[in-house]
Amino acid sequence: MRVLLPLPVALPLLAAGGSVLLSRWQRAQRALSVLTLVVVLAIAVALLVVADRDGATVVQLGGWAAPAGISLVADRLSALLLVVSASVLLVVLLYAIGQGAADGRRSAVAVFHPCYLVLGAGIAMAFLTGDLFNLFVAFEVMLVASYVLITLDGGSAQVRAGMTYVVVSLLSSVLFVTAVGLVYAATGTVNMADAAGRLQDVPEGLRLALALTLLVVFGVKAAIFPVFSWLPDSYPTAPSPVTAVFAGLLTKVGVYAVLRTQTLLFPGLGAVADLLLVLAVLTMVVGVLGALVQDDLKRLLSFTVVSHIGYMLLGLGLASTAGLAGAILYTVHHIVVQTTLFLVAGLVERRTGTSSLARSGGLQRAAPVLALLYLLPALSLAGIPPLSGFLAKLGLIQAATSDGGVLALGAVAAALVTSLLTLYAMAKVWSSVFWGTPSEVVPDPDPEDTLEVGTARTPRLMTGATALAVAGGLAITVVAGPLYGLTSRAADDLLTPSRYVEAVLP
Amino acid sequence: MTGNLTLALLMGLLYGVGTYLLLQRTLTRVVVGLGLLAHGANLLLLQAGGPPGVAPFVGPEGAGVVVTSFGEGTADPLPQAMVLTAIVISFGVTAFLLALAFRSWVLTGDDEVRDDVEDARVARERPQEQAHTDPEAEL
Amino acid sequence: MRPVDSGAAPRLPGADEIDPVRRSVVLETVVRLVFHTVLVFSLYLLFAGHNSPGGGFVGGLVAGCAFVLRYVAAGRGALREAVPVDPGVPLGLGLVLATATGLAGLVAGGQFLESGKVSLDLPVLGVVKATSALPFDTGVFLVVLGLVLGLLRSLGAEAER
Amino acid sequence: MLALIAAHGVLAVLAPWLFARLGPRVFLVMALAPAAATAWAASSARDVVAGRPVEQATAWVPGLGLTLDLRLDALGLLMVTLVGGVGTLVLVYCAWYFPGDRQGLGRFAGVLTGFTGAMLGLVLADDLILLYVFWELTSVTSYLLIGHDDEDPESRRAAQQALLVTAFGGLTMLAGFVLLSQAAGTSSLSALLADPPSGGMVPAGLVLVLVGAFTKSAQVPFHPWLPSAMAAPTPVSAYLHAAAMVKAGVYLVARLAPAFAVVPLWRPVVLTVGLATMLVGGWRALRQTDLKRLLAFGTVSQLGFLMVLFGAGTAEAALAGAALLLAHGLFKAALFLSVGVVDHATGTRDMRELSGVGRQLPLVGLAAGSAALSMAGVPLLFGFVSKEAAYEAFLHGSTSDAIVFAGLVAGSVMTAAYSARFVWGAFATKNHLVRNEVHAPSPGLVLPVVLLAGAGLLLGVLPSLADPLVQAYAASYPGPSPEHLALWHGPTAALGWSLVTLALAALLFRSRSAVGRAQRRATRVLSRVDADRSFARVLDAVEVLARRTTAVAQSGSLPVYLGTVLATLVVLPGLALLLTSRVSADLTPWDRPLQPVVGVLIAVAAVAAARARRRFTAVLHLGAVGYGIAVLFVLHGAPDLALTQFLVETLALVIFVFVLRRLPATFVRRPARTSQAVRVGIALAVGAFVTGAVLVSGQARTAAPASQAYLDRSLDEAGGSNVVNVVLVDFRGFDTLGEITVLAVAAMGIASLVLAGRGRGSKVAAGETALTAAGGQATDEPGTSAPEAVR
Repeated sequence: MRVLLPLPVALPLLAAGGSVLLSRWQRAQRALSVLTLVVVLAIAVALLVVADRDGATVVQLGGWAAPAGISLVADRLSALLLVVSASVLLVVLLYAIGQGAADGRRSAVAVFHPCYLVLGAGIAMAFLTGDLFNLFVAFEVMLVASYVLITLDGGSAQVRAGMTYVVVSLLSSVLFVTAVGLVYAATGTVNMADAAGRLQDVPEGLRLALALTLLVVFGVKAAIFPVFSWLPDSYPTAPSPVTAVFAGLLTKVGVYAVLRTQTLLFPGLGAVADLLLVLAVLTMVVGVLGALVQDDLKRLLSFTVVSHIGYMLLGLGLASTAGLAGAILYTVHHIVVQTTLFLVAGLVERRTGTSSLARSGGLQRAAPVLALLYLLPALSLAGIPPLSGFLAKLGLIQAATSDGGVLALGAVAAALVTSLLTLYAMAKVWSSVFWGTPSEVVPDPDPEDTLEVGTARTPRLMTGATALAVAGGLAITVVAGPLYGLTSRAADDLLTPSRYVEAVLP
Repeated sequence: MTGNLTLALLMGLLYGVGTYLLLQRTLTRVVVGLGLLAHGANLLLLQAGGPPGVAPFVGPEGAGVVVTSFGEGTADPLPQAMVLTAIVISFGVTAFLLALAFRSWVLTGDDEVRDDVEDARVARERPQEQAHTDPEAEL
Repeated sequence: MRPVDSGAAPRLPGADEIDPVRRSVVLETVVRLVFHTVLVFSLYLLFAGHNSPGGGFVGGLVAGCAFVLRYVAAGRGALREAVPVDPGVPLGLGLVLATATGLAGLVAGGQFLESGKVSLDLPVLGVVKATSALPFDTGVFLVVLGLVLGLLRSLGAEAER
Repeated sequence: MLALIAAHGVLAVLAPWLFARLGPRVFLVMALAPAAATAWAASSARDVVAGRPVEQATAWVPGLGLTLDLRLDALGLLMVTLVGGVGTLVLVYCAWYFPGDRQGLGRFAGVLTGFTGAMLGLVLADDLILLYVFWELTSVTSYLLIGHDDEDPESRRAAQQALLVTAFGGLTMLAGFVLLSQAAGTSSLSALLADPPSGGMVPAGLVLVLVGAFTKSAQVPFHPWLPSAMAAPTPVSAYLHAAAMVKAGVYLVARLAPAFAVVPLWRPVVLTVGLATMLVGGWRALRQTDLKRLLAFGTVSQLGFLMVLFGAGTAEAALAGAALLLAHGLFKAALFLSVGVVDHATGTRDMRELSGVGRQLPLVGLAAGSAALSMAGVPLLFGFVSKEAAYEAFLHGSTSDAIVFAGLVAGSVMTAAYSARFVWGAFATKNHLVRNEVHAPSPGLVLPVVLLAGAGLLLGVLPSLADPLVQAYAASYPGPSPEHLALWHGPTAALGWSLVTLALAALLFRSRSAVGRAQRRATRVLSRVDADRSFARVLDAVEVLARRTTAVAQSGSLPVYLGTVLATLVVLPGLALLLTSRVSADLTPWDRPLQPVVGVLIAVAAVAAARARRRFTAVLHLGAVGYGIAVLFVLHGAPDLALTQFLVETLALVIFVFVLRRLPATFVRRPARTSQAVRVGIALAVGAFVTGAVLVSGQARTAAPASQAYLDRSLDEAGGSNVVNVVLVDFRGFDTLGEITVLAVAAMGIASLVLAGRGRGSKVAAGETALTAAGGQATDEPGTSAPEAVR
């Protein structure tokens, strides 16, 4: 297993380098990307199996024992998220290939493949690293790839959105460096397992300040209230597969970082837990209210991304096994379902030429399959049973009610209201896009750009990839029993940081 | 460790001025602000390793000792390596941001970060009344 | 042949694309003389980096600066002449080289990025010792160089049009 | 049991495919599923009635306490009979109701079958959460069915209203379920009923559950969604909105009442809401002219009636409730289906346009008439039997029982009156109206009506057929078992009241025009509290709230977003630091005397960069700051760093120049959204926070840094004496790998952006990639001509 552990990062990087060299041979690029991600997925599955059976796999990179070298750690949480992200990356890649192949336009593709692979490497790096500074590097790797992908088309909307996105991300990166510096100043180490021990000797007040600084840093990435506003402005402008991956994965990397750092480095800080519950409520409610007033499908979905991050925070704020297990399950569910919805939005745009709710309609008749592909993840997002969203939400609600605190119960109420309003938003979309009088196909506003829209038909690979994603969401319902068992064990690991520390520093 | 007041104040100043510039509309200013912030952050990270010392080179005669309090020893090499990484990363990303500014100039003629159109629409629009019909009203 | 005005001073190839009025003979000459020196110096920095100030970054940046000088002195034509390859090549190669070096450690039975020392008994040079940090640092060098070349070509040369 | 439910699901999924082959006859295939369920239930009836429920348990998510526990007991059997039996008939009816070429009919058949399966699951679930699962599935399928005629905005609106109201109730109920199951330590329904928890959160949980039941069963004030739902095709109304789904709430109350009716809050809440619903529904039904809406309000009223009977918590009332549940399912489905026939045959269902239909469709008229008589509670019909039992249950009790009784009588009077109004409206020959032209309906449409009405008649004459079943349910209540259902109990007070009810109803029907006038006047007064408008008002309020919140939270302005991030930094960690930590006096002004000198220069350059009006000036000052920092690096003992910083700063300046030569020389002066004071304030706070945090965290260090290892091991083990470089390429080579990746991607991105400038209009030449194209005239270059390998 130790041999495999660095590969989810190394292979995509190698392939990205290769992809740059292959930029003239599109087919080779495509094959390389698909092959790499398939291998990474297989490795991730193997890592997960081993992590669940034997506990965390640890590799000291370069053979330098921590804290001198950088440790890679695949515990249950990391491995699980790695599996999910690798699957999602693969499915979205197929979708993107379907979109690109059908478009017959290739100008941006030469950059797309390497960047996409680097994005995957960055995400894997963030999940696996056991080093705070390396986590910063991982974020940068991931982000720089995302900067390029979000501005892939170079249109004025993309550039405007790209500025917002890049500048906000850069600010949070600077703050991340600041936080790493402060942690190093206080502890003399950046290895997280090592720091976990040393932070115990740091005065409570400073620990709190450090915990909150990291929370702000990751909160920006995870789009937590009040630092979420950049997301709905920037995500929707990117091409659909890019938005899909961003919405599904990038915010979750932020959530993962919050989960990891708060439980490992700052266990038992009650003030942070309470704050997280408050932020969870605000994130959920403000996000979903934003979704209700949008006319653009992709923007609407972007607001639901924000809103549903709140659920994950809620689980973390409860700081109990059940709460964390629910949060992790919710993360898994949300990665899959939110990605799927953006893929569907891409298909809608492809068919109708617009993602405006007001300008589309009656798609249920023209594209019954697409209607079904929308309906299932949309209902799942709204938490309609027995879909995955319901199961994850149920876990959180049960955890919060058994916590019984005022904040926790308030959060339950907010979670239920959010659920209802999400359903409202999803029903609005259904009602205006899929029901009603079929609308005219809006011609492609910019026939010169990479993306062809308004073609009134969709390539099979795009639909197939979306169907695969929908099936993945349904699969969560089926395997929910073992999956919840796994997330419970992962949550238990998080609440017992000594396991992590002992695995890294034997 | 003891604190170095000069450096601490300088960092505060760099962050403060950087922040001030960041809250402006023009992308050039924003980039300059980010640059100042990055300088401040790099300084902070370096300073986190403790006071200055001898450059961390080890000769065959043996290793030095990292200084942890005021006195002549070897400067902590880890923050230096981290700062180096941070400098290079922020250079790459800044260059990208400048390319974005260039692209913005190509498209709009300046590098101002405009407000989001859709957000403005949402904020401006009056909520439309829910269509409400009472089938019995005309009975 | 190129329509160089006198042919007396050694000029930079490709520089004739820019307006003759704006050309600076002195600058071009200096750059021509300095260019290779700087490149060699950058290689020195790369190789010496493990033991004295320098390394892949610094080396790559210095090498990049050599091309910056060339571009500044004589414009994009000169740049094109000086760099026959696509900047993507050093970028890709560098990334592949660095990652592959890391993977070599894994293949050799160690950890990812584990360095190995190689002693080669070469015919002319005798025994050469090298650590795997060198190919890794070379990868870094290439990427940095590729970045600078890319910047010169895109934001520099391309943006001129 | 699970297989039966799953069979519905499978058929539902196959429906569109089957429809393509079979046409509307697909409904007959679909009908097999509920028919099988009914048959199975009938075959288990003996055991169930004898008190031996059928049980089946399957694991699902044990960690969340989720199981697929199913259980068929007396109440379940009653409901399965209703759901399966009526379901079968409605599906058969559908096969002839819809024109075969109607679009989306396969989908409709699938959803309707899916609904049947969900309803079946709902009544069989023996687990609270599982019940909720099926509960929401019925809401969703109902949403899709109501909106079936989706080009009609009214139907979309009705669907949305139904969905939101029932989902609201569902979520409330879920919260209640979670509270209840946590109080009981189990979510198993039978365990919960066998050993009901009490105290603590239980009353709160129950109220939440009741809210769910009320929304689903269209109780006041949640009722308006049901009449609106009449936008659905008539078979849907007959099934979902009369016989099956709306009974879910009643079913839930019936399920919980044996154990929880003793909880103090229960009876006042349920009885009040039930009675109010019965009266409001009856009142509104009296003035409807659309036959379906009339029946819908009638359903609301009857649901209130049922709610009262089950909520009372006595065995007698429960017996009456169970009987009425069955009776209502039979007569109301029959009536709805007969409206469908009438609508089908005449093209309208407005009683102001219908005349003489009864004469032309005598069989339908008779069947519907018999169903209406059952609804009115006329002897010889099952409706009468159940109403008698209901009167009996409340005749001999306390004052509160008397009040309830009075309400029941009033409600029943209205029920009988609107029953008459229905028959008159649908089938009577009205002299002032032209007789409708009637197309003969197919037997497939008439048969279900006749069967349903016939069943009501049969049970009315022979109530003993239904008695064992309803008795078995009533036995779940504490107390002596009630009297058997019978057509004739002798000259009891209840019989007397029944006659009074009918007499008053006749009067009410006779004076219908006067009643109509009175109602119109009252409506004008009452419209302010009209629940129908309230729903729209709530939605409006949500919309306004959403818009206002979003306008504030989502300003669309980058400076505001950045300011928010920084303000959050200052407020959260900043405040935490300020409140808890102090900088100790262990400070040194500087480590090297040159530090303050360079520091001042840097500070001056930084401030100058902020004040610059010209772009170049700002950038040059930034460069000065960078070089100053490089000097500080030298002073710190970091030559590599200084070298890198110097080179990077130089290169950065070059790039700035590249870009700035394109941009205007000076900054545009434009009012910013953030005021100067706010900017300065945030800037000062951030600066103060950083200074404070640096000093505090530095002083907190006690342990030696981990980096001593680098000094010790660099030369011998890693073979390098420049420790920083060894850290970069060996100890922490992974960071460096990430870092060069960043550079490589940034380079690609820059090339791609600049290329985008040429992408429009002038198409990129074939074979040209982002990078080569950015290189300019790549195709001119020898050796880089477009390769043929590219398509």
